[in-house]
Order: sequence, then structure tokens, then C-alpha cells
Amino acid sequence: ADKFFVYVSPDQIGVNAFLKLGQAGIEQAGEKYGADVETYESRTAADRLENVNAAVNEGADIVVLLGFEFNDIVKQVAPTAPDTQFLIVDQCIDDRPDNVHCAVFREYEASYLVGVAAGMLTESNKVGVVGALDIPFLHRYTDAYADGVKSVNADASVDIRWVGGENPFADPVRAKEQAVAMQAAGADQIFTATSGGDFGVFEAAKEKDFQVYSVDVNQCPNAPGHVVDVTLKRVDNAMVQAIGAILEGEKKLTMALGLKEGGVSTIALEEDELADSGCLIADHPEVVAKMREVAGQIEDGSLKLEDPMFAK
Amino acid sequence: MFELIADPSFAASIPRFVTPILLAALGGALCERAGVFNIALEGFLLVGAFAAVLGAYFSGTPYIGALTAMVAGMALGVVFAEFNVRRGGDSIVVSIAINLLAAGLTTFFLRAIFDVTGAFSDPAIAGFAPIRLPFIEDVPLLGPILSGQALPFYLALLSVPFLHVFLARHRLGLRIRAAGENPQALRAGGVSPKRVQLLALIACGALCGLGGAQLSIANVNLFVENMSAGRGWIAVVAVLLTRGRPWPLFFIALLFGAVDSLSFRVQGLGLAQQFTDMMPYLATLIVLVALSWWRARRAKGDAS
Amino acid sequence: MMAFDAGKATRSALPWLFTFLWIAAIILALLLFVGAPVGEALSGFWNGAFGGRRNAYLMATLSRSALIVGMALSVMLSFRAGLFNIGGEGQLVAGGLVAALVAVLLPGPPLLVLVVAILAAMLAGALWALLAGVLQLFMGVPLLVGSLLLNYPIRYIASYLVAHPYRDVQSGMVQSHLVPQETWFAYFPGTRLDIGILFTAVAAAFALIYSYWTVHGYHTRLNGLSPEFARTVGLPVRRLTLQTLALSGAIAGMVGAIAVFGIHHRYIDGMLVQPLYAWTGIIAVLLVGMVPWAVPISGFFFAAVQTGAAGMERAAGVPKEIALVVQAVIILFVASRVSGALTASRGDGDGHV
Amino acid sequence: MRIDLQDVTVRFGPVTAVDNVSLGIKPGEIHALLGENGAGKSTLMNALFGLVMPASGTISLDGKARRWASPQDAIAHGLGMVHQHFMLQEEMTVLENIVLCAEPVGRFGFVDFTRARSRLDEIAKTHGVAIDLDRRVGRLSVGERQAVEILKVLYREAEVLILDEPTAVLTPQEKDRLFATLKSFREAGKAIVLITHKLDEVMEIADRVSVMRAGRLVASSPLAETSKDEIARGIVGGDLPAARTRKAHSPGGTVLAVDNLTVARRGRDVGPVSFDLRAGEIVGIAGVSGNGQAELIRALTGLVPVRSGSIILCGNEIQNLDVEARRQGGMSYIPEDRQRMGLALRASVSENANAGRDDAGAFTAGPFLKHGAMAQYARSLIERYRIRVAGPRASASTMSGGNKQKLVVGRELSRNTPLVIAENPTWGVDIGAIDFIHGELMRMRDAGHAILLVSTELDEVIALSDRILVMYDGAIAGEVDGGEASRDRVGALMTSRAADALGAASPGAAA
Ligand SMILES: Nc1ncnc2c1ncn2[C@@H]1O[C@H](COP(=O)(O)OP(=O)(O)OP(=O)(O)O)[C@@H](O)[C@H]1O
Ligand SMILES: Nc1ncnc2c1ncn2[C@@H]1O[C@H](COP(=O)(O)OP(=O)(O)OP(=O)(O)O)[C@@H](O)[C@H]1O
Ligand SMILES: [Mg+2]
Ligand SMILES: [Mg+2]
Repeated sequence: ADKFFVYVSPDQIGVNAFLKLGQAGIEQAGEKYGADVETYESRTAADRLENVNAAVNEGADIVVLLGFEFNDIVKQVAPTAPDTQFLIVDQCIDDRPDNVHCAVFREYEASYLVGVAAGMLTESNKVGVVGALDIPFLHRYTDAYADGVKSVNADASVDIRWVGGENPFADPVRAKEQAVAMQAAGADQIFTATSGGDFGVFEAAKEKDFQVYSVDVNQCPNAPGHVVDVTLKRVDNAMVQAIGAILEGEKKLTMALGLKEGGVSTIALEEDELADSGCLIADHPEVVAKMREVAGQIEDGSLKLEDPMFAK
Repeated sequence: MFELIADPSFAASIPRFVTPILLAALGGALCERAGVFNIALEGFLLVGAFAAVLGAYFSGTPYIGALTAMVAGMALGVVFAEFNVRRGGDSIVVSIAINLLAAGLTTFFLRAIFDVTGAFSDPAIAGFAPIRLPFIEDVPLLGPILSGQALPFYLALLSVPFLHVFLARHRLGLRIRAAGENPQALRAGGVSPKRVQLLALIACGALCGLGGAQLSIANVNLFVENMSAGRGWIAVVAVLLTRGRPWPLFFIALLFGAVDSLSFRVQGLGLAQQFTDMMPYLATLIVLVALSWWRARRAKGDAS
Repeated sequence: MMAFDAGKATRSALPWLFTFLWIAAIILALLLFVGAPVGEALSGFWNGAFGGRRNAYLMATLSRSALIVGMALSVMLSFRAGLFNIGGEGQLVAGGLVAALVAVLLPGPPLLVLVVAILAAMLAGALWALLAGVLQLFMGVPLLVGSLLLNYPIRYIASYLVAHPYRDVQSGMVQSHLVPQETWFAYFPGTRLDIGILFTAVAAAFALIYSYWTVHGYHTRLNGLSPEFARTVGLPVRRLTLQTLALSGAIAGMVGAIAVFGIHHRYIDGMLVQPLYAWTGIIAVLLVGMVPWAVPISGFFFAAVQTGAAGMERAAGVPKEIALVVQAVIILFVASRVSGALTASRGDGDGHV
Repeated sequence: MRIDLQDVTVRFGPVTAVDNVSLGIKPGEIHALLGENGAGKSTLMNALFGLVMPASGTISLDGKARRWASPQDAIAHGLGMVHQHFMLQEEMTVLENIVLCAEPVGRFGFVDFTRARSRLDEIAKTHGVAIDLDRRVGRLSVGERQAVEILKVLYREAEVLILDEPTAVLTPQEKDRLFATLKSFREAGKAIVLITHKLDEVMEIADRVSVMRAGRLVASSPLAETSKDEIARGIVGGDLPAARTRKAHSPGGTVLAVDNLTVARRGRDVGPVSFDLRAGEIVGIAGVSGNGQAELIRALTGLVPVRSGSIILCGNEIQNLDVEARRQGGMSYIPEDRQRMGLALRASVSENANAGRDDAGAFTAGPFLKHGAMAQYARSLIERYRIRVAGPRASASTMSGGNKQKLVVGRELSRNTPLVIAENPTWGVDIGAIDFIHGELMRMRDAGHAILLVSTELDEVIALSDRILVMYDGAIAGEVDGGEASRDRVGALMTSRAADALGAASPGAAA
């Protein structure tokens, strides 16, 4: 092939559904536009820089970078490599050169929606959310979820906890313990955004019999009968679209993808997926209806959500 | 705060935190007493966790899973012995290499055998069922701790007095202590200290393997890359702190487990996660300072 | 320095050959097992460590070794003095954090800010190391344990500071604001290698001169070889211990500053911990049995193994898991060879009088 | 059992430690093996015991050639060895030490300690060696440790006993007990090899004498056919220096004044101790080890803090100063443990020689070292004290014990301080070196230095001291003039506690 795309991940891909979607995206794009593709996995901040440099060095036409972790690096490297196009997914930078493009998601819109579901479904009026690590990005999930809950059930209390520890993104044991602790404190709807820890939360749900929500891809089959809904993030679609635009010569491309653009979603909103998804939400048509109503408000702008990532 | 501690799920969670740390630390203690500075407990635990899932998945019973984990740990012990004891590589370097090796091999075989990356979860993985102890489970406070736990926890509990007696009275225990203290003298007595150290490492592997099994087929039923997540290092600290004595080790592991379990429950009180994560280490330092202050006072009292 | 005599060299060459063959055989077996193209993997390794357009990968290796060698030097100074300070990581973090915060918060002419920030980083590293020393000398906490444990609080303190009070909110990450652009280390012309490595080179020169030719180095070495002897002949053991730890910590702190001003230009949570610079430094030192002149070489070797493994992953699709295994195997075999060889040669006087 | 060593050669790299030695050891005989430091005695016996592999030669037991793969083989064939440096586990109890490697096991490999105890009771009865089995070895005196080593050998029912310098650290009483035990072994038909540097002991107990020099066997004959002089000539390879004449005791001003000094110790504090030491005299401190001498010396040198009392050195109070300040104030110290305190074994000779020097200016330039000057100084010590070593760059660990000792003595005496504290300065050193070190101490005394000599060796104290202080149970039990005349009094003052070490058999003590 005469084109060469490189996808640089910000962290180990592992079970991180989001990063795996990136991999799927680059492969789809490669197929669609006839390019060789490669994935460079980073494990540390230093790796990210070395990998971006390596991608340029190996002659990539388009370098796709997933995550705001790459902002500084792109600012440094892009001006020195005018022949290479850089696509940052998940974040945009100001004052960028022509060869830097971005596609961002509004995950908080979907998280807000699952919050709505949790707020309606809770019987104990106590819900919880576990995040991997207390970082701004994950507040897009935790805080938006909490806001969603409150919007339909002002009395409900939301317990926000973090996995933390030595290995926050892949510690099912600690994630499970957090979920168990929240359940013991009365929570019956728990949202998990813990990457590798999700499995631990599912385990807890099976043992203690509570309901969970998760992120990125349909995880309902992982704990049948316990997963209510999942926020979806269409990274692959976004990537293919954006790369197409870049190949057409677009400069400084900016794509912002929320519910409206189909960049994020939840199973409840997906008419064709819902029935076979294995998600519990399919059994609650009234909740689905409410979620679709709120989604509509968000899409037409009548309900404005703030990005929790910049809230603090 | 009081509610947190009185919460029965908190008490019940302590053994789940304690068991892997305790088992790994007991293994490390054997090495320590045999004069092998083994700080690769993290790698041993990880290999155990992976092998346990492997065995439990293919056999359909957690017992084979635990056995596989122990055998895998023992094999890793042999590798450690080959490079540290026989070839004389520095123990810290060998430990670090073993940790790398464990991370590499588990992820590699995860991909090679189960064709997944990151994590492997499958209903076919047979986990340990909780063992309920009649009568004991009704005891307030202690009941939820002692009853309803998985097999490795009870084995870990039994290991503590057993190892204590073993080191004090068993032929191999005696030799292990001698290998750690004055290997030259052991050699002059006609016993090869290197062989004793090899045996200690193998036993350490078995204990750590079981600890790994607790992580992957008792606490949860799945394997995630790097799922030991620093517990081996805590075990190393426990070993160093107690110089490998089983009973003190037990209490330190208990303390670490409880603080660890408590620390992220405290998040519920609104403390920043960075500070709750710091708690186990600060608690250790405080215990250390208190311990040596107490020792110094006692020595002074002794002398006068 | 070590005298290389020919007879000795040939005698010690043979076991090295065997070591090499062992490593080669295991790597080959692993590559064949995953069906990776062996030739491409090897050339990818070499290219990834030393090649690239305009030697770009060699520069990456050098950039990495600036930090690894720096940490190795820091560790070497403690270890040779018999001080098992494995708290390099904490001292590194303390240095990096303070360097970034000083540069962000202190107004003034950039060069002055830079100098103050580096000195402050060294001071921070030294103080964090001294804390471990004080815990040992006055509170009876063994240095090995104390220094290891102190790695964690500073890591979380740093994480907290850049997550809350000093966070660059707009960036969306847990990180401090950028340090002023005028304080960034310059690149060597035509490369993406910053001048941080010059600092490491100066530290290496200092450490070698210190170890071989200074009174203080001589005294700390005696203390390292036999603390009882040092006490008996009246060396000020406590003072030596604290001074050595401070020195060691200062170098680690400086390495933190190099990472800030040379590479990341801010403090990013985890940026000094995850790449295991401190641990790699420790292995690099132990691998060569703490012989000073060999430490920089050993540090460079590990940087090359790491960048080379990345190159192998890129070139031959060898999964990164294999790269980890390969690294482990190399360390295992080389460690048992080198430390033996060099410690034995210590028998005839460590190569210097 | 009869042992024959035929043409045994042992090499360590280029060094031939034992060169073609043939030797016969008969049952019912005490065979003394002598020779200067580094002559190859220990190595020869280590070869016999399976600890080192001979390059060539054969070992036969009762005419049958044997090869040992490890000491275990030798032990299984009835050999037992008490090593020059004790092979004990300090953290373990006496009983554990004795059974280690020869454990009587019951079910599942657990050690049957009861069986071991009753065996040891019997041994105590037949050979008169007994000791409290439950004490930790780390707390035992040197003599008691010796007893443990001997019990280890007896417990393994050895027919052949090799003792490498067993008397170097014993008090006369302990030595007498040991010899009584050895005689009972001889009676029982065991073969005994005794390595020693003390000719008097050889004359007292040996049946046959062999002398090694530079790895070769230079003489071997029944004791009756040789004489003390002849043996001594064999050891040094020439005539002995003439006996020294001792100048009259004419002490000058007070150098060291110790007043009511007490030092902390586990159990009971040491002290209060008071004494004076004047210029131009040697004051000996005698006593069974463990009676507070070690604590006293450590307090004087600043290695441990004093609890109360004062130490005045050359008119200055020093009890609160650190080691460095005390040394600069005029004190030198020859520690008894040359391996750990006297030398940094893995450092070079030059590094060892220059440590703790006061004239820093002579080998430093600012913060830098002058390696040339350091080597020069080391060479001068090597020459003046006739130290046999490859050179200043050689590692200190490559020297034999005697030479290590000479280096320590040389380094300390060259400082020329008013006060010299010498602790067992001739421990394990051959007769040539002993003579030399004694000569140096006398020379210092005659030059007007004050010397505090602490020795467990009564002969040494009596031969050198102008006055003798005897320590017992942490205090000074009495002061006696030097010279042969007072031997009995000194002995009497230091005895009362010696009974613990190698005690007469009492079954109760062994149980
Ligand atoms: N392990 C070793 N490596 C190298 N050389 C050795 C070793 N053991 C002994 N030697 C050398 O062999 C020679 C004989 O040593 P050996 O210990 O047998 O002497 P010795 O007669 O017992 O002396 P001493 O009276 O001091 O105990 C010495 O020159 C010594 O340096
Ligand atoms: N690595 C080495 N290289 C050369 N010679 C060595 C080495 N290690 C030990 N030796 C020699 O081995 C001999 C035996 O040592 P050992 O520990 O028996 O005590 P020693 O030094 O002979 O003591 P002493 O003089 O008190 O009897 C010594 O002479 C020492 O010089
Ligand atoms: Mg000897
Ligand atoms: Mg000797």
C-alpha cells in the first residue's frame, strides 16, 4: 500500500475497550483507504513521546493519537513534521498548525443518560459509581452520572469512589471491593468506569445481586442479568470519518461528537441493538422512553450539560 | 468512621486482602530465613494467579487450579535458584528480572492460550466457593471474618503456626535457618546451603502460587494482566519488617490488609484518593518507628 | 582504573561467549515460537536502539540513558557506601515535582528561574533522602525499608498537588502547568535530543572522580565495605551516612529536573515512576557490581535494551510481551555473569589503589 | 582408625598451599601440627576433611583410599573437625547447633530433640564435656563455644578429631579442661590432630610432632625424639631471636586516668572501674573473657557510650567525645577482631593502611587523595613490619592472619600516640610474629608510651606487663605486679568464674 497510518495508544491497550476501539478504527480506516496500519502501544509518558517520534520517523502519513495525553507532544513534534498529519482523538489543542486535527467526544452526555436510568431504577435511593482513578477525564463519567441521577431523583444520594492503588486501571480485586462496600452501604445501582476493574464490579454484582452500568462497548453479556445499560463511544466510526476528511485535504479538522453526531450513545438509544443486547434496560420501556426524551433535549440544545472535565 | 468499621462487609473483606499478602509474605519469609533476598514476590503472585485460572479453566475445579498455581510458583522458584543461588547473580537483579519475566510470560500465554489480551474471564473458570463454618459464623465481629472465606485463606491461617513449628523443629527448618545465618558452617557440617536455599525457594513458590490463586479464583474468577497490583511488594515490606518470623508476619499482614481495606473505604468520607492510597505505607512507617522506639526503650530498661 | 591485561581478557572471554549463546538461543526459540521473522526482529532491535533517520533512535536511547544513568549514579554513591537506599524513586519524584513547581510559580528571568529550579530540585531530592537517613539513624527504621516506604508518600503527594492545587485544569490531565518555554532545555542542533544528557555527563564525571580520587569517597567506601572498621578507625560514620545520602538524593533530584526541563516540560502524574527509571538504575548498578566506571556503560546498555525492544515490536510485530521476556532473560544471564566477574576482580583491589 | 595422607598437593590458583605432603595419623595418639602463619596447616586439614579438593595425592583410611565429595562423606567415615574460625549459628541454641546436619529425626522429618538430649547426657558422663543446651550460642563466651564445637564432633561419634588452633582463645583453666578431654579421647583410642602455635602445649600433650613450612612437611617425629628448640627452629627455618632484656619500670606522668567508669551491658552493668596508666608502662588487663574487658575497652575507645564516670586522656576529659576525637587526642587501638574491626578485608592494603591517619595533609590535596603518597606509606609499613603481601594494591583479604595482624599493629603503632590500647594483639599469630609484636610493644613502652594490654592469654600478660589488673564479673578484682612471680595470684583472681566454660560433667547441666 502507498499509505501508512500509525495509531499510538496513550497506555497499554489491554482490556481498555476504548483503546481497543481505536485499534479497530485504525484497521477499518486502513482497509477503507488502502493503507498499511500499525499500532504503537505506550506504557509511560516517555513512551508516548518516543512512539510519536518513531511514527514520524517510520514515515507515517497519518498518526492517530488517542487521548489528551498527547497535547504537549503534538505541539512539539507536529511543526517539525509538516508532511505528517496528526489526528488527536478525545481532545483538541489551541493554535494548532495545519497538520493537526481533532475529534472529541462528549462522553458526559451518555453518562448523564445512564445516570437518569439509575435514578429511576434505584429502590434504595442510593446509587454508586466507581472510577479507576481520580483524574479529570473520568469525572466526565462519574460527575455526569451523578447529575443524571439527581435530575430525576433529587433525594437519591450518589457515592463516588475510586479504585486507586498501584494499578488503578487493571485491579479487579480493588474495584470489586469498592463495589461491595457501596452495596453494603445500600447502593443498588452502580456505574463502573474502571477499565480492567469492570470485571471485578461484575463479579460483585453477581455475588451481591445489584445492578451495574458500564462504558464504551456492550458489556451486558459479561454479567447477564446484572448490567442495565452501557455508554457507547464510537471511536472507530469517528476515526474512519476523520481520516477520510483529512485525506481529502481538510486542514485543521475539528470534529465534536456527542449524542447528536452519533459519537456517543447508550444501548437504550439504539433501537436495533436494544432487544438482543442482553441489557436489563430492555425490560424497562418507561426508562428507555425517559432516556430518549432527555437525549432529545440534549441533542436539540434545550438541555445544556457542562463538561465536568473542566469543572474543578 | 465507626459505621465504616462496624460494617460487616468491611470485616469480611479483610481476609480477601490479607490472604495473598500473607501467603506471599510467608513464602518470602522462608527465603529470608534461608538467606535468599527474594523481592520477586510480586512476580511469584502474578504467575500463581495466572496458573490458577489456567488450571481451574481446563479442569473445571478450583483445587486443580490451586495446584497448578503452586506448581507454577515452584517452577519459578527453581528459575530463581538457578540464577541467584547456583550462578550467583545478585538477588535484587534476579528478583527484578523475575518480576519482568512473570509479567511477560503471563501476558504472553494469556494471548497464546486464551487468545485475549488484558483480561480473561469465562464462566468455565471454576472459583473457590466460600466455606461456611457453622457456629463460628454466628460469633459477632469474628464470625464474618472467619467464616465464609475461601480455602486459601484457611490454608494461610494454618500455615502460620505450621511454619513457626517447622522452622523451630523440623530438620529442613533448622537447615534453612542455618543457611541464612552462617552458610559456611552448614557447609562444614556437610550440607550444601545452596540446596537448602533451592528448597526454600521452591516452598516459597508454592506458597506464593496459592496466594495468586486466592487473587484470581477466590477473590474474583478471572485473570487480568498485572493483577497482583503491588501486593507482592507489600509482602516484601512485611518480610523485611519482621525478619521472616511467622507470627509477627501474621500480625503485620493482618494490619496491612485491614488498613488497605479500610483506606479506600475512607474515601467515602471525602478524603482525596491520593491520601487514602498513602495510608498503608504511612501506617507501616509509624509501626516501624513505634516498634524500634519500643525496642530501644526495652533495651535501656534491660541494661539498667 | 582497571588494568586490562590480555591473558585475563581471553580467560574471561569464554564464559561470556556461552552466556551470549544462551541468550541468543532463548530469544531465537521465543521468536520462532511466535513465528516472528528473526532477521527483521534483530535488525529492528538494532535499528530501534541505535539507528533511525539521522540516528533518531540513537538519540532516543541517549535521551533515556540520560535519566537511567543519572539514577544509576545516584544509587551507586549510596550502595558503595554500604547504604541500601532504594528510595531513588521518591527522591526523583521530589526533584521533578519541585523543579516543575518552582519554574511555574517563580517569576524572574528564565535562566535564573532554571538555575534556581534545578538547585531546588537537588535540595528536594537530598532532603527526601535525608529523611530516610534520619529514620535509620535516629528512629531505627532500616534504610532499605524506610527508603522504599518513603517512595509512596511523595508519589501520592506529588499526585495530589498536580491533581488539585497546581493542576493545569485546561489540559484535562493530572499535570502541572507548563514551565516557561524559555526554560526548556535546548536540543542539540538537528536532533530531538535535549542537553539534559550533559548534566548526566557532568554527574558521571563527578561520581567517578568522587569515588576514585576524593577523601570523602574513600571514607564512604571504607564505611561501605566494613562499617565496624570505619567506626573503629574513627571515621564519622553518621555524618558520612547523611552526607552520602544527601549527595545521592541530590543527583536523583537533578535527574527529576532533567526530565522536566528536557522532556516533559511539566510534571505529569506518574511520569517518573511508571518508566521505572529508579529501578532500572538499581539493576544497572548491581549488574556491574558497583564498579564506578562500568556504571554509565551499564545504564546505557539498559536504555538500549528498552528502546531496542520497542524497535523490535515495531519492525517485526514481536508482541511486547516477548520484549519483556527478552529483557528479563538478558538481565538474568548477564547479571549472574557480570556481578560474579566484577566482584571477583574486586579481590585484587577494585582496580584502583 | 589410621589415616594416611600420600603426596597431597592443594593449589589455590597460582598459590600452592600444600606441596606434596605425606603424613600418617595413628589412633590413640595426639599428633601436633605446627608451622608459621600460612604454612598450609589449615588447608591440609581442610583437604583431609573434604572442604577443599586436593589437586593430587590420596587420602586413605585404614589403608583404603578415599575421595570425599563433601565434608558429609568425611563425617560419615568418622572424621570430625573443630575449625579455626568457629562454625556456629549464633542465633541458634547450643542444642540446635549440635544436632544441625546430624539431626535425629522422628515423624515427617521433625527433629527428635529429646533423643538428642539423652545422647548428650551420656557424652557428658563419659567425656566430661557439658554445657547448658538451651542457651543461645551468640551469648556464649569463646571457651563455651569451643565446648560446643567439641560436643558437635563427639555427637557425630568421630574416631578422628582435628582441632585447628583450639587453644588460641582459651584461658589456662579452659585449656586444662580441653586437654583433659583430649586425653580421655586418646585413652578411648581416637586419633587426634592438634594444630597450635604454642610449643609449651605441644610439649605438654603431644605424642608426635609434625612441622610445616611454606606448604611442605619439614619434619615429623615422636615428641620424645625431638626438643622444643628443634621444633622452633623447624617452624621459623632458622634460629630464634635471643630473649629480650627488659628495662626497669620507670613510669612517667599519668596518660590515662579512669575514674568510676560504668558501662551498660545486658544483664549487669560493667564497673565501676578506676585505674591510672602512666607513660612508659605496660598495664595488662587479665581475665576470663566475658568479664567486662570488652565493654571496658569499647567504652575507652568511644565505640559504646559510658554510663557514668570519667576518662581523662593526657589531661583532657574524653568520655563524651567520639572515636575520631579520642584518637586525635592521643589514642591508638589494636582491636582483637582484625577481620571485622581491624581491617576492611575487601579494601586494598593501602586503603587499610591509610585509614584513620591524623596527618591528612600528607596524603591528600584538598578534597582529593594522593594515591602515590598512600601507596608509599603502605609500602613503608609493609617494609617496617615485614608484612608478607603482594603489594599495596593487593586486597587485605589475601593476607594470612598473621600478616593481617601485623598490618593492624603497624598502622596503629605508627601513629605514635601517648596511649596504645592493644586487645589480644597476638591472637592466632605464629611465634615469629608474636615475638615481633611483643618487641614492638616493648619498644613503644621504652620510648615512653603508655600501653594498655588486654589479653586472655595469661602468658602474654605476665611476660609484658609492669602491672596487671585482673577483671572479674565486671569489676577489677585486684592489681598485681608483672612478672612470673605473680602467676598464681593472677590465676586465682581470675578463676572463680571459669568453671562455666568447660565444666566438669554434671548431667543436670546437660539436660
Ligand atoms: N581459599 C584460598 N584461596 C587462596 N589462597 C588460599 C586459600 N586458602 C588458603 N590459601 C593460601 O594457602 C596458604 C596456606 O594457608 P593456611 O590457612 O593453610 O595456613 P595455616 O598454616 O593454617 O596458617 P595459620 O597459622 O595462619 O592458620 C596461604 O598462603 C594462604 O594464602
Ligand atoms: N581470596 C583469597 N585469596 C587469597 N588468599 C586467601 C583468600 N581468602 C583467604 N585466603 C587465605 O586463606 C587463608 C586461610 O584463611 P583463614 O580464614 O583460615 O584464616 P587465617 O587468615 O589463616 O587466620 P589466622 O592467621 O588467624 O590463623 C589465609 O591465609 C588467607 O590469607
Ligand atoms: Mg590455619
Ligand atoms: Mg589461618
